[in-house]
Amino acid sequence: MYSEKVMDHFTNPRNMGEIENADGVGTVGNAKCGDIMRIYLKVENNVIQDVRFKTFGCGAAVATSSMATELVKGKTIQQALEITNAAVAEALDGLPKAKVHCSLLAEEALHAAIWDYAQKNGIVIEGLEPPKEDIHEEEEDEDED
Amino acid sequence: MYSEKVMDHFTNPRNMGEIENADGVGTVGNAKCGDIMRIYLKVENNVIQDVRFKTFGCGAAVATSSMATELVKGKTIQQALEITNAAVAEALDGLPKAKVHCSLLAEEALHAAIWDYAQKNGIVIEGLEPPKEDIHEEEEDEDED
Amino acid sequence: MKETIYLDHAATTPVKQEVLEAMLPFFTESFGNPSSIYSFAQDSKQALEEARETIAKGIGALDREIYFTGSGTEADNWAIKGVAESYRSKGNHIITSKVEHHAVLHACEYLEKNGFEVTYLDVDADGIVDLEQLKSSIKDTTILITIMFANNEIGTVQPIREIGRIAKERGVLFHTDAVQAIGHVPVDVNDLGVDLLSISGHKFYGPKGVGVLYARKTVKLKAFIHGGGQERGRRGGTENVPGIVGMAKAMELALADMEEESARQRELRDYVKERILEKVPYARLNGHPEKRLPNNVNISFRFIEGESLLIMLDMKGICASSGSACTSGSLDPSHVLLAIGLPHEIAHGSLRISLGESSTREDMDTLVEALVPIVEKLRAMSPLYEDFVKNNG
Amino acid sequence: MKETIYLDHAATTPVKQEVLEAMLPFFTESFGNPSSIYSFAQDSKQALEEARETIAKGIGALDREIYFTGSGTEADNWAIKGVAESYRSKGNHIITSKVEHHAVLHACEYLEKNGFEVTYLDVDADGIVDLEQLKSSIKDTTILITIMFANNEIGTVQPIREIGRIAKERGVLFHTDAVQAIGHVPVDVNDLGVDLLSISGHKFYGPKGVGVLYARKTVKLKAFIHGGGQERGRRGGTENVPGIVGMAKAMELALADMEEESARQRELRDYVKERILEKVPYARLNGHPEKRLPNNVNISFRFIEGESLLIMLDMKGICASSGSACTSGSLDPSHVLLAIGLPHEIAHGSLRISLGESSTREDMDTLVEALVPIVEKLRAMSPLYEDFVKNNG
Ligand SMILES: Cc1ncc(COP(=O)(O)O)c(C=O)c1O
Ligand SMILES: Cc1ncc(COP(=O)(O)O)c(C=O)c1O
Repeated sequence: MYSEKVMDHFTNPRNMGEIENADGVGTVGNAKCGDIMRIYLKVENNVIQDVRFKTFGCGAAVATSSMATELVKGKTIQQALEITNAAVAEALDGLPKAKVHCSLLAEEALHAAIWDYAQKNGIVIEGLEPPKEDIHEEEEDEDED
Repeated sequence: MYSEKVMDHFTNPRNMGEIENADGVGTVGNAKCGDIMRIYLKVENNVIQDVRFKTFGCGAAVATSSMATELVKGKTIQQALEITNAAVAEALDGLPKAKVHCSLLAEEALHAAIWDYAQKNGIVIEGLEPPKEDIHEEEEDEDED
Repeated sequence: MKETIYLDHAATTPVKQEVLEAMLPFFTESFGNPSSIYSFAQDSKQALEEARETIAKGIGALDREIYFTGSGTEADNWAIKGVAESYRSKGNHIITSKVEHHAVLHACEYLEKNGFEVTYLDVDADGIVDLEQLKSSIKDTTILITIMFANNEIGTVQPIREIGRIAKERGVLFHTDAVQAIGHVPVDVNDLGVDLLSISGHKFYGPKGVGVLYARKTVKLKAFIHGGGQERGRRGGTENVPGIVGMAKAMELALADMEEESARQRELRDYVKERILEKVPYARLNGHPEKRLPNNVNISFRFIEGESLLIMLDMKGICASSGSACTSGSLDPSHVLLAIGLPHEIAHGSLRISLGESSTREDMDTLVEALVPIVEKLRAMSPLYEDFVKNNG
Repeated sequence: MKETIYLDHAATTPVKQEVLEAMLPFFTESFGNPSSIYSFAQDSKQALEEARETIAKGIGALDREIYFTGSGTEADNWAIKGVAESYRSKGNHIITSKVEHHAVLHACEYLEKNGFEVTYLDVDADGIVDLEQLKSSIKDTTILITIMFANNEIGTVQPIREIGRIAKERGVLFHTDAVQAIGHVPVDVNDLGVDLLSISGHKFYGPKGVGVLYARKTVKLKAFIHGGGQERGRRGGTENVPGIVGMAKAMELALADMEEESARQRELRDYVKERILEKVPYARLNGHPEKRLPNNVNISFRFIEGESLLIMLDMKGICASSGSACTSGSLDPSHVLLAIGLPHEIAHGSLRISLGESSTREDMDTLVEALVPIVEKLRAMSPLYEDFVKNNG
């Protein structure tokens, strides 16, 4: 079902954990849908020095969180914001169709953490929107054609 | 499907054939339903001296004709009229449910031949009715319960 | 005991050894439910999807257009009732023919009781549907044409491509019951313009109890059997993995040597038909002489009844079939034989033999040898023959 | 590769060797169509009728009350839609429960779209339907009560006899989906007052793709799949003889040692349940503690999600199941777990293990040993656990 990369990131998640006194924390998703992601950021000079995550969710949710943190580590905030859910999925050698929403969740969690960082530091980042309440709203998965 | 007796009478039908100048001939059934039986009688002093049949129909139709002729041979007309379709079926060790109508046909063919004999000789036999046009009319086989 | 000569392949076929072998692991070893997520169930899931691919390829369809069912009958019911339900807002008229299998006819009759209007097209003396009547029957409310690919009794193959063209021109969906055609004649849904198509595994050396409904991706297909999310949410029920794998294997094998094998059977078919018509008077071939399944011979013998004939052949070890009502316990003979214009008594006296991969020329000779005296014997018993001889002698 | 510990018998079971052996002759040798009249087909016909007898006897029914289907799902659909159609003139109200299998729920929802009214009974925290609500829901227009025998997720066994009594008193037909019950608990249709009952072969070591609908002879049962005259004209389609023979054999074997084997599994069930609840904090048993299938354990682990749990168990060679939506690609967790009142996040973290004849005490120990560190690992990753610890620590 999952690619080897997904399984690797699921079983050996990178950057799993918390950051005490993080510069930014974002939590997205909800328990109703079965996945919640939280991302912690340590930012210095606009660069993501450290990043950690915690995830309640399926294998893909864990793996996308792990991959997303890998992709943004050491990047500037602007670079981090350019990383799309598609990039996360691609870096994992793809996701099953039903699991694409997990990669979206990872993107949203990252944005939420950056938003928090920006809020706390009075920075305005163009194009960055406040985290949505429930990122699943827009999706409907039935393949009626 | 069929009892051994039915198979025996089907493969070695007794009294199959015609009687020239028969004293009574009866033909019943119709091609629509897939069976037609004809019985020939030779009657002397109210006794059935000889009896023959021809049948277009299924295995059960042939066997019941054969058995019916066996049962009436040497009997008086009155005795012959007492032989019911159930008796024919029983003598054959039973018939599949869907084939019971064949035994009815044999009874009817016999009655038709006796009717013909009676007509030709100006005899009135109490209770004997003229042959029906189609003996299948009254039956309906669906087992809706 | 004498050997059995099985000449009833249109009724059912044995499962081929290779097919059975392909099925076996999925009963006892790789028995996982394809919907399960653990790796143990991946074998079943993969086998299921490979089977889907094989079957899709076999009829020129996409994988996602293949839906597994529990029989050819279910596929027919689903196609017809499913389209009826989905397209009811567009219209309530369905066109079929008088020679369809009961799976189609009875599904149509059911719909008639539920507010649908059904036109039953006539067929000509060879069993071919009347295309002019088809064209003139289509109206604004027509939502479906369902015409079988090849007839199970008389073997006549319908002009499917022409029907497909007419259906497309008029914007009407076209379903064909291809249960008897698969493995005998080429079937390509796009080439033929078919929108829905039914298949049954046990007619081409696959297992019983498994079938396929092909539905073009543009067809709005509602579920007929509601349940779990199997078959893309359109047919609930744990998938019959061994059965599906067997059916796919059987189709693969059947298609691999179809051209050759069909040619071989066609030759045997024509040989036995000629021999019978030559040796037995008052006999006629039913169905189209050329546009027919390579394995089907259907002959009516006047003055005799089919069941007696079958029993006597059975006693010689020959398995065949008949359109006589007596074989089914009902009273009316085959609706197909009546539709091609046979009078009742001739319809009752029909014999269908359907050849298979095991059939040989010797089998044909054995059949003819057995048949001739049986027909004679039954005619000698027949009051119809007696009358005929008296009137014509 | 490590050995697989299969603990998902509620999803499907392997076909037993004896069952497969009973089936084999009907694929390649005695492959005749049971409807054919020649003696070669008598083996199939006889096997079919013997299977019918075995199954009838197994549930205390008459032979003629047994109808073979292509799955448990088909049986459920037939029972519900069939009764709906036949009794529509009497009324349009159906009563079911919130914890039924999708085969029942989706059939009911289909009927709702077609003019029927359906009441979905609540269940209590253990998953038992509310009998008072049942009684008060019955009205003049109620034609059917359909309540499952035993739940496939949480194992709760419903008070079938009481429901049967209520149905009888009120003159309403009673259908029960006994797919999970057969072979585990005694089922006698007369004793229980059941009018219709569904069975699926692959849940008790029989083959996939074959099921049974029992319908009491007084029930007006219309065909659902229209076609040939099979199953007394009520279910068209060439009979799946090997499948049916296998299912009957499997039932025979399952019933033969049911008492013993159920007791054995019940003990294992309670053992493993105790051990898990003892070793893993923040865990709860779902379903009724006693009124449950002997082979079902369903436990929710707070703060973690089911699919991750299953994948990690799978990596240890353990096959299990979950009520988490993530296993099915949908977003809502099991309707059953929600119906017993679990909040979403707890429902997502459930694990179902279902034991079978191959299950041993070592398997239970292996499971527990594997489970403890997995739950710990997943909790360490969980933001929900983090919050919980912070708020309660
Ligand atoms: C309670 C219940 N009903 C119905 C079914 C459907 O059975 P099948 O998948 O054989 O159609 C299942 C199993 O999937 C079940 O557990
Ligand atoms: C033309 C045709 N359609 C449908 C069917 C039904 O197939 P099944 O018996 O597998 O349901 C058959 C065979 O019985 C058939 O010959």
